[in-house]
Amino acid sequence: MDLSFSPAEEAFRTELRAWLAANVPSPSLPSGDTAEGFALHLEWERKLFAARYAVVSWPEEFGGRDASLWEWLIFEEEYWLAGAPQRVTQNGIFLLAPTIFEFGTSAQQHAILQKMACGEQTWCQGWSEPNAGSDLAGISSTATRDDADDGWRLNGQKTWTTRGAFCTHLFGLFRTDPSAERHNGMTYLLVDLDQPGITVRGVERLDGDEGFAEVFFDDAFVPDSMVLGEVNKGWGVAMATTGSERGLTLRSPGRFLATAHKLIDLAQQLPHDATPELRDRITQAWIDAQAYRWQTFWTVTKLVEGGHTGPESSMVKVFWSELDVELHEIALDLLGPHAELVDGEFAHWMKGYQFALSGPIYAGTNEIQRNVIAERVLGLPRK
Amino acid sequence: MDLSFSPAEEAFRTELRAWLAANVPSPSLPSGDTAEGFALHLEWERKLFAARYAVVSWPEEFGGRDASLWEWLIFEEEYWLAGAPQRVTQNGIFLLAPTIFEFGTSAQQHAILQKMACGEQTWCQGWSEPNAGSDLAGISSTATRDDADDGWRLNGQKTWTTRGAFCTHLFGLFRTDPSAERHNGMTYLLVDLDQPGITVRGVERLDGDEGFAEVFFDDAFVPDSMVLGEVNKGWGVAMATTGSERGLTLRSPGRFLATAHKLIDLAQQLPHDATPELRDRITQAWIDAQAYRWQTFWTVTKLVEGGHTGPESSMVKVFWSELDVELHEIALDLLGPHAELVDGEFAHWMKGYQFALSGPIYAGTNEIQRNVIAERVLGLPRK
Amino acid sequence: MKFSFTDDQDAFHDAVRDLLAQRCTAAKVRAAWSNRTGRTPDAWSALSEMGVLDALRPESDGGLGLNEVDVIRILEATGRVALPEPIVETMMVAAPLNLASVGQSASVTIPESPLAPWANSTDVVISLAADGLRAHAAAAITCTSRGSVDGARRLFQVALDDVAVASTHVAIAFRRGVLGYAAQLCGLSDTMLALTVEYAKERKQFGVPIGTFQAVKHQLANARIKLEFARPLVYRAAMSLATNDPAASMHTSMAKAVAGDAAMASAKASLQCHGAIGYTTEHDLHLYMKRAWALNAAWGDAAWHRRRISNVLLSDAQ
Amino acid sequence: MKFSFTDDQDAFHDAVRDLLAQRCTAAKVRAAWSNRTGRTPDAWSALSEMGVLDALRPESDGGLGLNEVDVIRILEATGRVALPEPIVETMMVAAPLNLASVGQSASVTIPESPLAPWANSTDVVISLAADGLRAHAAAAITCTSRGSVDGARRLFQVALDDVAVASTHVAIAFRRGVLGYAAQLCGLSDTMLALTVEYAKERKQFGVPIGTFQAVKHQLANARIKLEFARPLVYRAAMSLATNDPAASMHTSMAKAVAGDAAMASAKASLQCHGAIGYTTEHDLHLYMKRAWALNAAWGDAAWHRRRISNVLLSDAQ
Repeated sequence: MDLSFSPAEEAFRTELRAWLAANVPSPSLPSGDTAEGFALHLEWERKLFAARYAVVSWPEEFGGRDASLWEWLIFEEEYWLAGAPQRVTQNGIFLLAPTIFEFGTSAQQHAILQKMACGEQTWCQGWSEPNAGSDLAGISSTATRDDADDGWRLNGQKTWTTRGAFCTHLFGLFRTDPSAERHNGMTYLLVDLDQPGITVRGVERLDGDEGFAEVFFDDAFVPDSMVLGEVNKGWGVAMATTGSERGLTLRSPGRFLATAHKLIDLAQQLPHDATPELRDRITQAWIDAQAYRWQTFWTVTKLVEGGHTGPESSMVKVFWSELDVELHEIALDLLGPHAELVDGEFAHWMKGYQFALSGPIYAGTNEIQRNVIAERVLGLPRK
Repeated sequence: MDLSFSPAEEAFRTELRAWLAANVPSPSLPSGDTAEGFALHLEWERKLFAARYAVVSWPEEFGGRDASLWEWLIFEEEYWLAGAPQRVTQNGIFLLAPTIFEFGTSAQQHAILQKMACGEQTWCQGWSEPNAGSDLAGISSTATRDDADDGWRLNGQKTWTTRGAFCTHLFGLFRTDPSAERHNGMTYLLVDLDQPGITVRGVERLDGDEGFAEVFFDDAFVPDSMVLGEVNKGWGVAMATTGSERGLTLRSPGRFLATAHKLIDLAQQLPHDATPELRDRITQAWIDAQAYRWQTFWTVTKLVEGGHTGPESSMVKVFWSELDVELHEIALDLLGPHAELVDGEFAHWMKGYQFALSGPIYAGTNEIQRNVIAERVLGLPRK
Repeated sequence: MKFSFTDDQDAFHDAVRDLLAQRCTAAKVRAAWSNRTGRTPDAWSALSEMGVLDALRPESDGGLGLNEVDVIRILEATGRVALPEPIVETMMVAAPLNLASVGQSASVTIPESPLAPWANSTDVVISLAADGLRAHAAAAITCTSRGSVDGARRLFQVALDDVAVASTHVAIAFRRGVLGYAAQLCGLSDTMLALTVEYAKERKQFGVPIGTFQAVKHQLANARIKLEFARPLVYRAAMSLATNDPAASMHTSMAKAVAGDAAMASAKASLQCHGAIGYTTEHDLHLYMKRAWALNAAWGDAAWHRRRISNVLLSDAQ
Repeated sequence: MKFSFTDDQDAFHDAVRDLLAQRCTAAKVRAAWSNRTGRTPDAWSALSEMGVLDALRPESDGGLGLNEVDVIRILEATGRVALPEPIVETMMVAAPLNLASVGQSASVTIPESPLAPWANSTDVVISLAADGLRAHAAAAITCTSRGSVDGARRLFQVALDDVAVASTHVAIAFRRGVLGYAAQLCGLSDTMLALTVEYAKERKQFGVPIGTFQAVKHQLANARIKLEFARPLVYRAAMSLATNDPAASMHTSMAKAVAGDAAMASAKASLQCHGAIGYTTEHDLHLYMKRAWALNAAWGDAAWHRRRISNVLLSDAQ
């Protein structure tokens, strides 16, 4: 057991910290989930890319630094601690990219990855449909073979597509075998949203931002070159990476460590006897952020040593999503009458609370995750 | 709305309080869930009966005072506040008696009720069986017609029979129609345990007392006169009273008000800065005890005005059982290293904690109650 | 002991409930989010005509001369529809003390917060301060707009001059306001749970309505239990105010604490059971949820009121 | 960064685990409840022979010269079987500081409590006091028996005379003890959850195994999550002690707090999912559950350790 970072890792942290101190925008950018804010965030992404901080863990040829998982965790800790902007590219770089690295052809990798990393292509997810939320296997959007054009014709609708109104591309599952059911007969497609057969309608999210979109497909086209993995085997492609080492990238501990720090700062800012009853909850939330950090280090060590993660990732998702809600609830309790404000110096807490409330819902509701934990970690019977 | 008690009710309270002050045993009796303690508790019950405090809400002819529900609630508040002994007769007087008042023949009422009230007959429940716990309709013990003796022959096994090792009688459901299934074809029988065909085996409970029993039936006999309600309609008899006005008698608010008082006394006893973090939980638990009191007053007013309670009683059961656990958990946290002790001045908290933990399990697990609330109070679909 | 309402009280409540069902639909609340004042003038004028706003004003001053018990469920009904109006401020704080004239509306600030709801469209702004109670003609004060998470609840930071009026009434005015907010929170819980039950019956996943899943059932049952045990404390506190019970301050704090907790729990369970659809502003849930968040925070949140109670209960501590 | 154990550490742990599986079965723990000392001499002597008790004692003094990381999972394994022995006191407190001789057993009291487990059958009784650390020959002290909810954990209130030994070691001895209890609590959680999963697979109600109900699944999942995030903090605290990390005190308090919470949650979920059968002493669950209650309370419960952390984190408060 060695719980210190190497000199190279510490140097990486030091260099990064200095760069962030010099470059993180102040005041903060407006929300990246609005058209105007999205554009400003893409500017920031280009700056990150230029400094080779956009995708530190990727190979150098695609704009990364070949950074280790440890360096990636350091990056995340420093990034969020510095109060740097949200990553509007995240669904591409954190969710699609690992799948492309694993399943994509070399041509796909070269066509997509660097453009994604520098913000030239922005990717949104196309999983959920009106009747396929928690029950993802209920997808009914279709991709029909178009031999004439060597590709596929898409029809149907995707929904709850985060930042779908601003992105250039979408990745998701479509039914390619109409005779198959549930998890079978779906294909993982990479779709250019800028084409005639596609209509994107922004949907206002809880916090007032147009962060969601509905995407309608009316004979839209995807060429064969944009099929990821095998035709009709899309479910496997989509699932294979969820438990992989990059699965931990959705919400790294760095975010919650930073929020816990901010919460303690907030508590210290208030009259010292204002809320003795909240001390215990503040401390527990801070401990939980530490626990997440060390549970991650434990997992990453296993990965680095050649192991892999499995259904344990469901525990991680429940833990961080509920910790995030708790951190913000404590802050709102500390703020008292100021909690409801969405302007002024404390507004980010109510904004953050609303964002945190999406955590137990998206990426598989926590109810689904708890089923997975019970069945696949504990071994309880499915039915 | 009138939230005061009448002069007669206040007089009842005053007289009762004085009687309790003069008569409640000190030091406390040993646990009534041991053979020795049970005998001492029966002595106490006889004393209560002599003073007409054993069953205040019953008609005078059976040893009661014809007390109103309000007086009964006052009785409970004063009784538990005075630190009076547990009621080892409770499964008879609170659970069986209301059923006998509703379904029993006059002969049954006169044969049983007064003997029950004075502790001459002590009654235990015979519902659960090894394969029928939460799923009460899974009962398989049988009562077979014995025309020769004008009665029924019992075979099978009951379990988790509280104080079964000390009681003289048992009430419960037995299958009388072998062709019927689930809720059908059962009969509510009143069984004398002192007969050759019955074997009672005490089972040690979590807290070390022999509070449970297994009861084995091997051609035991029940005469027709001890069938409560109609043959084969026992399920209806058993269920009809659970939602009735007496359904609230299982655990009245008085118990939890008394425990909340004791908790505050305990907190005041400790150094005043010992546990600032626990203040919020102490206060919330105290408020919850108050909330239970007023929710009961609300319900009782409805009953007195001719209404009746329904599935709302499931909310009550979840509420008091989880409040009881919380009250004791806070006490254990206050006690710190003394929490584990089962002797000395604080021992009753660990003893009480163990008892409280049975609350979410017995009388229908809280999981079952929550299903009932969801389906019958909120109207969510069963399947 | 009779812990229930009279037929007259029932009738008054039912009339107001029916009126609000017409005049304060979800569509009208939604419209208020984007109108100038955030308010629903139709509903307000109807309430005024019915005498609701002046229910607690003495009859000699042109009111109905009713008490807190008479109106507590009316306030609950205004919560149930998320009425975007200063009803608590006007009916509970201003009218009983004659701090606004008949027909006038009022906004109120409390010592802990300079935020006055709808202060740019009310006739009077009242400040409750530790040392006194002050009423100001709205025209005479300076309002700075602040954003509430609830888009219909227009907040203003007000700078007030110092004209003490009746310091002995500060405590009673504060309790009435707290009680009013507590009642509204109960009504909001009702609506959120009702919306969610309807959704859970209809929404299917894995081939069945999601309302058949125990995980959904139990979340909603838990919220419903909280509401069941909150409401009686709210009604009890109303009676305490109506009868000048010496423990009225404790009782109103208990009411606000439990009603706030129940509403926060109802909001959280409702959002979770709705899933993504509840996370959009296209669905009505957010109208009620955001009001619940705002009203829980205002006039002392649950933790704040528990602390007041702690200071009485645990006298030797802190 | 390498947050995992070495092959040697794994091998040592596995050997002890296998030994305990033989020598400390549930039946043997149950037997200890009614024997004279509450202990399991077979297991103890085997651990002594393997050198486990003296693992942290310097090699020069006849020990194995290992550190806290080397033994942390061994302590966890002793928790997993609810070993009724003063292993934490002997191995973590007495041996490293040479407060007992090789082969001797020790009992320990802390400033917050005069209760010493198994003090009538150990060779040495050590008291950690604010102003110093004292070791006493067991024969020289007066023991008054006290009852623990855990029948194998024999407690004694000890009256000790005053012979200070090495005050600078009080803090380190305390941390080692806290860490040992934290590790045992993790092991106990493991066992309680494993027992419950087995039961929930087999026990049928309503025609299906109760483990298929979401209400059962989610309760157990919640406890399992707590354990998942507790264990790494326990291992991290072990490393902090092994490397004299300046934050070792924080780390051990965090470990005890989260391990205690996880064990309490595991106990509660396990009992609830077992139902009445778990509420009897005939079922083994209670052996582990009561140990969990006792060890959570001893050496500072979760709330107490969080308070220590609060005092560092929230420096200007209180």
